[in-house]
Amino acid sequence: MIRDERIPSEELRRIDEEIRSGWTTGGAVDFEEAIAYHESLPARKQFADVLESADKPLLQPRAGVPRLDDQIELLEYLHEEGKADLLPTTIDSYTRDNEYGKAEEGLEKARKTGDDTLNGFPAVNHGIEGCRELIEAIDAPIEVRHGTPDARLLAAITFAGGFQSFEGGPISYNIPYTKRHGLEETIEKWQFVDRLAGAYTERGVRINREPFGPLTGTLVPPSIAIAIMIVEGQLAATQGVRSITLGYGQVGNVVQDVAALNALQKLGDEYLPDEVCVTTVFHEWMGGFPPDEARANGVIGLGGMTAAIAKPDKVITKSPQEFQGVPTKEANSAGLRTTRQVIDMAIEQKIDIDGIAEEQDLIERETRCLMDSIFEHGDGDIVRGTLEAFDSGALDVPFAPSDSARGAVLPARDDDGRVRIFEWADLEMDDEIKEIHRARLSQRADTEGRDQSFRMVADDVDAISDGKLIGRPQGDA
Amino acid sequence: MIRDERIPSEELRRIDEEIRSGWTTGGAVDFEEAIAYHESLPARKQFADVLESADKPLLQPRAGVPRLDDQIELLEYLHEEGKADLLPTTIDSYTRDNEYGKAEEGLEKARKTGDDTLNGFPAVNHGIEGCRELIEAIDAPIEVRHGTPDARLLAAITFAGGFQSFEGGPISYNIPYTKRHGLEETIEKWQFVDRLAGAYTERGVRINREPFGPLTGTLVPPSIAIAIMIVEGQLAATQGVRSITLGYGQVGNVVQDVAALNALQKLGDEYLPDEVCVTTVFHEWMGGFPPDEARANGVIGLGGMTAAIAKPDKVITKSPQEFQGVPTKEANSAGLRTTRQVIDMAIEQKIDIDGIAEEQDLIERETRCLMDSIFEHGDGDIVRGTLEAFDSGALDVPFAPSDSARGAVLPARDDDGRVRIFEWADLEMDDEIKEIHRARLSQRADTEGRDQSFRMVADDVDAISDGKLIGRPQGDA
Amino acid sequence: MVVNTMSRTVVLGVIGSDAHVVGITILEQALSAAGFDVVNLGVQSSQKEFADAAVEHSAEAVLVSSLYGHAEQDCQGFHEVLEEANVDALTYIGGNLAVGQDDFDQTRATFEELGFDRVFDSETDPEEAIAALERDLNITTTESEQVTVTS
Amino acid sequence: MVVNTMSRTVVLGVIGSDAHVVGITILEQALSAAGFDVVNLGVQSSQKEFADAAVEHSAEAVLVSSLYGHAEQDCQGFHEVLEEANVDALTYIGGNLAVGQDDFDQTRATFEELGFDRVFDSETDPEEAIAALERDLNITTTESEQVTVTS
Repeated sequence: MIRDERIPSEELRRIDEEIRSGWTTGGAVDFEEAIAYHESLPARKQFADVLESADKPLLQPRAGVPRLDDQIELLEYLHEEGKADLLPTTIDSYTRDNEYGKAEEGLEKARKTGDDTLNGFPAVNHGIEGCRELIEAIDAPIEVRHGTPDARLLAAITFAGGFQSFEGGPISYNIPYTKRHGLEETIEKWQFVDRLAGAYTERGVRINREPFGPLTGTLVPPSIAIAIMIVEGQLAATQGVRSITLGYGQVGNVVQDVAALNALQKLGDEYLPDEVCVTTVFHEWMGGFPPDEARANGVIGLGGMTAAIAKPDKVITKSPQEFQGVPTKEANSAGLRTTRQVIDMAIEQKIDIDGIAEEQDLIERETRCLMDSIFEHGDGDIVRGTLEAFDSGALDVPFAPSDSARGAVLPARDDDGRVRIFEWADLEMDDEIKEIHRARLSQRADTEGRDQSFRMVADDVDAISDGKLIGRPQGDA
Repeated sequence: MIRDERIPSEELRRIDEEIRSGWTTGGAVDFEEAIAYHESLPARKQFADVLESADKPLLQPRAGVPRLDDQIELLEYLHEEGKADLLPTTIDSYTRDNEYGKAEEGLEKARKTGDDTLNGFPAVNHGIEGCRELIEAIDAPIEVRHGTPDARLLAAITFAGGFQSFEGGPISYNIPYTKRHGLEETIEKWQFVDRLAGAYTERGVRINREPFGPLTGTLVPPSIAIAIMIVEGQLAATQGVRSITLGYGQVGNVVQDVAALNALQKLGDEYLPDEVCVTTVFHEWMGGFPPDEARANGVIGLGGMTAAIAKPDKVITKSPQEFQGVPTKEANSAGLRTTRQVIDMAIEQKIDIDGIAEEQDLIERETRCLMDSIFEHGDGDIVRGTLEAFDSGALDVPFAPSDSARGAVLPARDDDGRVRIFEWADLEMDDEIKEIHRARLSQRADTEGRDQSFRMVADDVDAISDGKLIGRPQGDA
Repeated sequence: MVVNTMSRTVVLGVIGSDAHVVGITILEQALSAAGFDVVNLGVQSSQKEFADAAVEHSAEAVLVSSLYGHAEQDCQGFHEVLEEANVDALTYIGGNLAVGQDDFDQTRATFEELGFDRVFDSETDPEEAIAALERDLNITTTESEQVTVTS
Repeated sequence: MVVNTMSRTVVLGVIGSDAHVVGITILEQALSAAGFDVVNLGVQSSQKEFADAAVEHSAEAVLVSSLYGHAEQDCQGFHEVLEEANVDALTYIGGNLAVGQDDFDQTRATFEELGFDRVFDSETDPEEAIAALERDLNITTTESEQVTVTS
């Protein structure tokens, strides 16, 4: 069974060579040359430095198209018209499934026809040269965003290609994304990704790593998300990563969101080794959006307001066209500018809301319960503990499609709109905390004059796209 | 000199007859028949009842076009697509200048060509029949909004035409709108309007009156706005009005805006007679908007958030096209829906921000200083006091184009973005309060490393349209 | 909550490569609460997995969910697979069954032709599907009268 | 703050039916701070009011503001009115001088042709106008060198 131990150098080299033989572009990677390339990049393209030294939240959209020239044009637009501080390159689905051959076909078709035959940028196929052309064309740092369970070749090529930030992790890019990838398998593969980032870091090129905080994007209780962020942060730290951005997806209750971001930063600093610089990223609402751009702008506005109060290091923005899928570049840029306006108007205001400390305390207690359980399950080893805890259901993620998580925990909003746990299943938690959740949900049930039931869960899932935060029973029910 | 005294019945009749002879449509007014008409309207069109019994903020846009059929179509759209709870009918500029002949020409041209040759709905020209056709077509209460110094004929016709809410007042529709109308003159004319509303009220048809709170719309310190709202509320109450909606325009600092709305309701209840039902209306940001719909949506989002926390009885919404002037009906409706989404997501959350009570206390103290000064200036008579206080500069409105106000007071934002007074001129205020403002502005000056000066005022006026709340010096200054 | 005296087994799952889990999670809860024994296959389930589970658990109904727009393709030959396995269960399908669908009657006809007994759109409440199931399985409940069935 | 030893008088106002008061309020403050004696006519001022004030106060400059897009119409014959009143002062105009203007050079030419010495757009800082005024009136200040003049 694998453990939370650093991959030895020779093992790193062995896997690296094996991995790079998986596609033709892998051969061009030369670590020493790549280090020199990163060193040649100007300060404003050094991702970790730019992010960590910012004095207010930096904004980053999502964006990826198959062709290099189109991707350059898209990112230039988002940088210039959307005023994005940090840029993304979202990878296509074939690459996420390691189907580089199919990605190649799609890319060739895109080059011939001009159509977007892939839903992202196939960085492995573009190879180091393509990646570097993109890095050089855009006057800002760029992160690789994907959703790939086995991202080893993608990491090898994009790191050498000049990208200095890489989203994902063994849990956060497994549990919400795929059904059958085993957790042990993805942990092993991400240990390599982190170890490779660590190898660059050792040489002074700090590759920023960003576990994917929103997980299933559907009413994830903050403590579950934070515990998984700490686990993935720890795994990355063990492999030598020193710049880690822990993520969190907005739930829509301002107090809970601010408390959660505070707790994320505090517990991240506490649990992760001192030599790691921990930053946070706030994802604007990842659940269902209203099928109406005007209402969607309201959701984005609430996200901007929350960011202005919580002041995370980075905000990933949504667009008013979220409902219909991939936004036009104009809509993507509009989401950035709406968020920017709200943040810039509100961030200099002192907005201290009552109850944030109490909510933060609750989130921290819950997270510590989960972390204690993980350490116990693993006899002190976080990798073993994570595997065993997911296996026993002591650790779980609601609405997880993966066979690696029970997906038996069910959340529901309380009367204030905070996400509580309605069905605990086997999640490890102090009885006192369970009682707090139960009392809060019971208060809501009283307000609504109905029993606590899965109906609340169902109603809450659709509430924001229907125009409300809490899924109250409708008048005609 | 006029005083705050109820116009006797015979005087009311005399003026009414004189006024109604000013345009052909005036002859059709029959008070008894009008009372019967109002009584025949369904409960959902009774403005005061709908507003006063609502359990959350009602939304109302601005809208007015010259032709009746177009106005019906526009309001139907805003009601159905924008989900406006209350609807407006904005009157054209000729009518505001009592130029009914020119309005008639414009209306005829509009009917012939289909062009919008007037910037609003000429209700006097449409007459009672036209007004009633509109009232009957729209399944919601409708308010008359205008900006008319002498609105006597407009009131006579729209009241008889079935409208049950009428914006404006002798100060709030004078000081910000015109240069040369004397305040004594407009007070006298609005005493008639209020007395007429009072006559309907006496018969059980409560005409809602709404003083225009935003005044010049440009960084108006809350206490100045609230004092003027109280004066206009008192003048209306004296004439028999029993449903009064006091207004306030967003300044953009959440704590100050919530505190101001709280103070407005509290002082309104306190200063106005018990028999008056006092409600409040919050105007989304009335200053300059960003020349960018996406950023404008951010401004609207902050307005919605503020409304969700302060919970006024009504919110007047802005549209993302505010910068370019009159919005399309789609943009107008979008502003409503964005506001609605933010309010509906946030209003059930308990968001108690620190410092609101202190700020409210300061606003109340300032307002009481101004009210005391008005009563002193008038030897207890609020009309005389208002006239004398404006004359002496003890009462003043910043950026007032009117000759009736000094316009010598200058506001600037403090380091938190709250509107303070930088130049007091002769405004009546306790020294202790002046010292508080001075200290807050001095703190800002320290932060910015520059002296307190009119530059702050100038920078603040443009700040929100430039994307910030506070007009900080630019890096290259 | 409707509790039945006799327990009936239903198989539930998302067909094809679709990974939308929220709908079946809630449906599973609703079915359990209504007294059914639920075998939840989860997302990305193949035709064969549905058939095997139906045989193994002697299911009386097979409920198929699809939200990513490729249901028609994923369900081609599904009823033949069930027949070969000698599955004699009711079959329901629900979700976003066609990309950019405007006319649900058309969509319903398509899936009825494929062999499904009932076809639901994505707006359908769990209660509605359960009420239909109870009727089709001749389950009498005290409360089923209260549920409006529009299928 | 720039303080001049000699005091010069300028007349300031918004011409026509325009009621935009914010700009001239701030400009008045800036001019006072820079040491000018300012006669502020306020909004909605007529050509004659400008001329009368200039005569009465022996103004060295007349500063006209217009923000509602009808400046060209409002300023027709303005310099003739000034001339008839024997006003020999500098004349500046600034603001949104044309509706939907795209080409400010064109707008500037129009107003220079009408007789204005300088024409500013609505983005002009008060400092910029004041620096130009000081140069045109040959006022030497210690700080005027620091101000960038782009007119």
